[in-house]
Amino acid sequence: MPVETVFETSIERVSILDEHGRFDEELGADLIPDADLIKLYSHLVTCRHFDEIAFKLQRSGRMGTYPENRGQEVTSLGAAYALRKTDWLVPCYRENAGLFWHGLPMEYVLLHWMGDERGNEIPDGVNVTPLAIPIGTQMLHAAGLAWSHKYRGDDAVACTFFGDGATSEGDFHEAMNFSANLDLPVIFFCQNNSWAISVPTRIQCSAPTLAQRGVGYGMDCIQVDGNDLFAVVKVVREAAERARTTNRPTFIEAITYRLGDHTTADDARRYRDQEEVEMWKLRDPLIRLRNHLDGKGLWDETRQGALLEQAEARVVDVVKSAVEIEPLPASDMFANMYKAMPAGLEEQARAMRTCSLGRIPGETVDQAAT
Amino acid sequence: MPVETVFETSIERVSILDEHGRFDEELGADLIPDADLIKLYSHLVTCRHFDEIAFKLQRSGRMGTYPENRGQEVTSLGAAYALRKTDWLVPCYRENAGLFWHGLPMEYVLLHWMGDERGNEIPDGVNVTPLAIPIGTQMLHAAGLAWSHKYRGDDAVACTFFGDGATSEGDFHEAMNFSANLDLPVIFFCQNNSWAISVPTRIQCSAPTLAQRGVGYGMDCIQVDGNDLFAVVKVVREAAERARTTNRPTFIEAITYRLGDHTTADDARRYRDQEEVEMWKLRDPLIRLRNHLDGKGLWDETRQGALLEQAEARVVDVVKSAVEIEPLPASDMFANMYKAMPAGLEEQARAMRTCSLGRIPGETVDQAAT
Amino acid sequence: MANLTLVQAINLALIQEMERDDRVLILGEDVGLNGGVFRVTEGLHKRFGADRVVDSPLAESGIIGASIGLAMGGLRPIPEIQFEGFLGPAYDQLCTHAARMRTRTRGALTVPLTVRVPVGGGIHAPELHSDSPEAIYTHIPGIKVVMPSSPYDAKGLLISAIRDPDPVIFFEPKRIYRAFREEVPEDEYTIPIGEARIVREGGELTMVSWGASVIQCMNAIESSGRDIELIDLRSISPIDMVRISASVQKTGRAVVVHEAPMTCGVGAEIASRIMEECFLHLEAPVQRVTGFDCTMPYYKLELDYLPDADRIKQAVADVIAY
Amino acid sequence: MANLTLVQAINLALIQEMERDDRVLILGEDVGLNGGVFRVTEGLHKRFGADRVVDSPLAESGIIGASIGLAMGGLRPIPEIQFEGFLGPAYDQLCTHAARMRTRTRGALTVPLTVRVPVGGGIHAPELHSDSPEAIYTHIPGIKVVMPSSPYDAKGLLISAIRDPDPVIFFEPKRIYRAFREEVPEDEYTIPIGEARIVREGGELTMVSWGASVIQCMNAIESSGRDIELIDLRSISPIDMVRISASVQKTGRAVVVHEAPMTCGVGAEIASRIMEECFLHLEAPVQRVTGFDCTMPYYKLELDYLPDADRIKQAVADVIAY
Ligand SMILES: Cc1ncc(C[n+]2csc(CCOP(=O)(O)OP(=O)(O)O)c2C)c(N)n1
Ligand SMILES: Cc1ncc(C[n+]2csc(CCOP(=O)(O)OP(=O)(O)O)c2C)c(N)n1
Ligand SMILES: [Mg+2]
Ligand SMILES: [Mg+2]
Repeated sequence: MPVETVFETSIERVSILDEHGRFDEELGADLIPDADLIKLYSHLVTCRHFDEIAFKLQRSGRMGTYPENRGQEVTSLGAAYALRKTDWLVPCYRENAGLFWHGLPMEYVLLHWMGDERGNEIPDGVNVTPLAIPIGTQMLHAAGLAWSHKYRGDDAVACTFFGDGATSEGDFHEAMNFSANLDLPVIFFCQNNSWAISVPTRIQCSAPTLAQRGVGYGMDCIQVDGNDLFAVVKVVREAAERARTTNRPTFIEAITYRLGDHTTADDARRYRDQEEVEMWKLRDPLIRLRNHLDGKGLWDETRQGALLEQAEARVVDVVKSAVEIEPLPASDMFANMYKAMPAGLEEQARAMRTCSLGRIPGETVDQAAT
Repeated sequence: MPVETVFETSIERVSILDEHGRFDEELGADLIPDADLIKLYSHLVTCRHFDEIAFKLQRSGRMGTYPENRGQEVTSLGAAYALRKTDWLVPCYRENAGLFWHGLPMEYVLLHWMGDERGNEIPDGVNVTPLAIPIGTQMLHAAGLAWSHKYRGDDAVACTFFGDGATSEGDFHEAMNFSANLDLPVIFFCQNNSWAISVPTRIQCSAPTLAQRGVGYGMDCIQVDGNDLFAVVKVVREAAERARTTNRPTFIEAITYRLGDHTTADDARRYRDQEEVEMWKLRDPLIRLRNHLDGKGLWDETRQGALLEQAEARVVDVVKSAVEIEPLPASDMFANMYKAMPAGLEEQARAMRTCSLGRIPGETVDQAAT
Repeated sequence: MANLTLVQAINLALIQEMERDDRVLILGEDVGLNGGVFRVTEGLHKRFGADRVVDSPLAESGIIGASIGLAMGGLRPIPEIQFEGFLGPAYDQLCTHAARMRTRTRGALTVPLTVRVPVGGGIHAPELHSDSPEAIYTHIPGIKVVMPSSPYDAKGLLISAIRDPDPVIFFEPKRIYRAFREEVPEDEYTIPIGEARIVREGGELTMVSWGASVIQCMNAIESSGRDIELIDLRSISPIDMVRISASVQKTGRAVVVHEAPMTCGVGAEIASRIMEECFLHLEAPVQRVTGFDCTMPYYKLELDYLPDADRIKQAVADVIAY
Repeated sequence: MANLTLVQAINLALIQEMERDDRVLILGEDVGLNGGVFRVTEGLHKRFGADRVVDSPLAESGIIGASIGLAMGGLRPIPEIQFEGFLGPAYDQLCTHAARMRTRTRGALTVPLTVRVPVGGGIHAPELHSDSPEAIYTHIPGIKVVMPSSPYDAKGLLISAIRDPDPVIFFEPKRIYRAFREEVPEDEYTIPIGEARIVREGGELTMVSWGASVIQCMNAIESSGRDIELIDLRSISPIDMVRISASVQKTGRAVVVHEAPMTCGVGAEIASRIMEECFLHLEAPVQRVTGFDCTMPYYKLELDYLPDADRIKQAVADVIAY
């Protein structure tokens, strides 16, 4: 045949609890037990409060730049809930809810943004990598981490989070391609929040969906309502199952929205319409879930009040431990450069002056460099 | 709808003169006038002979590493024929036939592989970039070149060539993404020759086609029989037309095969079966075209004999001018580092010794560094 | 004359060059509507339109690689890389192509682009927003590297960079983007790439620095009360050894100050050349006051990492006491 | 004891470390069935299987980025980058992650990987197959850089690199892959990273070099008939200043030789430190014999670019005559 069709595909979009509160019983039934639902909602509320406080810490000069998570909490939380503690979360920087659920202590995120490496000193047994500042670079680490488990023969998977903008980086392509072609159990979780700082998603991808980014790798890909906890849990569960049983990766595009500025250093009014923001506020995942719980009679104002009190108390402690942590000695910057500190560096650390100047003139080499 | 289809697509494959010599009149009619067909075939035979001689030059120690083009000649030639002299060809290193057709003097390619930059000193008016050694990097230049024409408002396009392996590089992704999202008139011409040195295409892409690499960018993409001159001309014409009129890029996967080793430094017997090679020898694009010409009564043995003589004579001259070119003075390495040579470099060039040593001890700075 | 910050001086230079030459265009992340995360391209999108001030996809190799093509196509692209920490993905395009195209093609194809990159520490930014990679690109032949330390130099150097027929990396010390204002002529002027500036004459010791460190040097010199000659390199590649050597042959002592780690930093090159060219004049080894040989720490410790007046003064004392 | 080439010594070290530790795996382009384009991994695919000797997609950033993940996951990946000219695409992953992960996480996550990279010129290869980027990675804190000049050192250094808890770039001077053979012990042994080797003792002048240039230095020394002490750095980062300074304090004269361009090359760092540590002992400025500050030319001129015995001898003469 002179012109024949050699490939066909389609992309599907999953929604269970939609923005109008409609719940799809068929897909949604026993996806999440009520008890867990309450835990998850409570966690979301606590994380939202944490986010507000973190923002205030920056504004009051007690913390550096901070990227608000507001509006996107359900994406990473749904994923974390659908995964196991033995799985890896490889985040960007807007996944607090999922990271905390997976076991990262809350104060770590504050310490990170307070310019303190202790915020990255991940406790043993918490399978999380540090917040990734260079966009797009962490997905390859997820590929390697997933590979290390496949190599060892256990069935842990790695789920990496990133934004719409990150999908423009070459490393995204290489991570997708490695995972697809070497059969690595990775879940690529893209949070399409419409913006990369001031740049709209269409500049990052002019295709009708970001989900179809997976097609070129022969990868399963799917689009999901990222503000719908149920839908996120469902697609991540399926992706995790696929990864565990077949080592095949999955690309997930979750449609969500960044309700705040890009970071505290940004002013989104310069480049986006307030109407758009207002429209998305109505799709706030927390409100949606709260209404659902109310509808099921699982929640009410009293419970909400109690929860808020707990959340405030919890975050107060977290802030306290981050703000009151003992100061870092300047020498700390040398301490972890290598497992064993080389002589030259040791000398710089001793003098806290460059090696060039650290030596008393005339001092002989052997004293100095050994 | 809880699960809805949000995107559908398919990939088509175009073939006009197939491996069995069947010619599709509908698509093929008046695609290429007979006179041009003879020119193109003659060019192919000359390029094949050039390729054989280049190989011998390396084997006889008169030239460095050389990548045989054998078996892939029709891809770049069909593209060059379908384009205009004002368009850019941005090659990798297996596109001699197309580059020569576009105006690059044959001896340039020999000089390049003889380790002589004069092989890259592209003559004015020949819109070709130098052979690209770092895989995958040149496609971004094609995007920029195409952009420069769009910026100026003329309708020239850029066609960049690369292999299956190149599609694994991050720069490939970024070039595709830039072109699709910024509407750049680029043609991405992938020559899928089954191998990247010793690595089979499935390690570069586990999807059923490479053509679908374009889907994630919302780019038009198509697969073509790369050993079918007619089909290649047709798809490139359509891509060029699309680029000129809408600034939309196209991704083309041409299925071809590397009949020789990767380069003269390679021994393909280490990693691929001879049967595979033999099978592809039957699909040799030159044989296919020759049979077609014979069938149309446009060609015969006498003509073939005469052509071979011409080709040999031509290549003899080319080799002569490359081999007998005047030697490069060592100082040449400094001559084109900058438009205006900085003082320090000028000094290195003068002394042909590092600046550190170029100075007679005691010589004062002002004599030395100005 | 207008009294401008470094950011404003750069913005003015960009406007004037875009007015003057319509081959000049700007591309990068958030350079359009948003005017850049540091507001350096503020107002340009409105003034010159979306064809000449282009918000690109989030891909540094793409930004530089496409700029190389634009430049080979005869235009004068000014790509912006949002922070020096994100120049890494573009390293390969810069070194394998931008730096080599002229010599590779013996001048047939050239790459007149100017890469603008905010650089350096001291603003309490997140990780990878405070590095100083100038030595990396100074080691690469074929690329020029400049870094102004004042609004006046910023405007003149940027105009030279944009007009330069070869690739130039224009590092902008973000710590002093708005630290102070200076009289900057309205009309265009150029400062030759490759010429250092004697900030302050002196006979006792020669101090060489560039970028934001020049300010630290001034503080050190003023509070030390010593007769020190301060040279602002301005161009890091090529290095103006004529002025440096002339100064050291006069003073016999030298200190080099930069933020980057010491090992294989630009200070090593300058110290070596001073030794080579001024050996018989040197009263003491050239000393380097630099960042330490460790990763720029998160911001709680960044001021302990960066050379400050105290460390510089100590070095001066050491050299003079030698 | 076996009489091996550098390629064979590396191959042997890889086999022994893979036998010893099943966390060790190899990945890269053409490292599998093909045994690498230089045959360094010859036979390993057959011996250890496709799970431990992995042909990867053609993507250097991917190879290093995935290796970082493998290493964080507790394995000991040995990625191969086919030629130093293609290390560029991996520069960002190496500098922003491999080099920083330990200090960023205060040791919670570490990256024990060994990047094998053929390096240097002299084999008449195409463009970007003959460069020497060691200074770039020596400037980056957190990565170690080694380059052997003999089969014996190659085996011992590679084993140390593989066992090192931190990232190491293991540069293999391709010019001497098969240039000569040497007795190499069958059983495993290590050569400490950070220790230079005194190749030859001497009292008149200290010569410092590494990789293939060491051979050029030997030729120069032998034909010069002078009493020169030759130090093979072996580890470029960290630099063994103890041995270098001790030697220069004895000889009072020094020449550093390397293939990379002079400006901001490792020679500048060594010259500066010698000045700092041996100033009062120096009879002449430390001289550098290096590649020129231009792009490594295509191979017709590469031997004019690379430092050879004549240029080295001239430097020695200059220093001694100073
Ligand atoms: C490699 C790199 N380039 C640029 C930046 C600067 N930057 C930080 S966040 C950001 C936008 C990221 O957008 P997206 O990936 O959509 O994530 P989002 O912030 O929307 O969650 C940019 C450009 C960076 N951190 N890293
Ligand atoms: C960035 C880079 N990495 C690795 C190499 C070494 N190398 C040269 S050609 C090649 C394979 C290229 O395969 P493909 O893209 O399919 O082109 P083909 O040779 O098959 O035409 C490799 C790995 C290179 N030249 N550049
Ligand atoms: Mg986003
Ligand atoms: Mg191929």
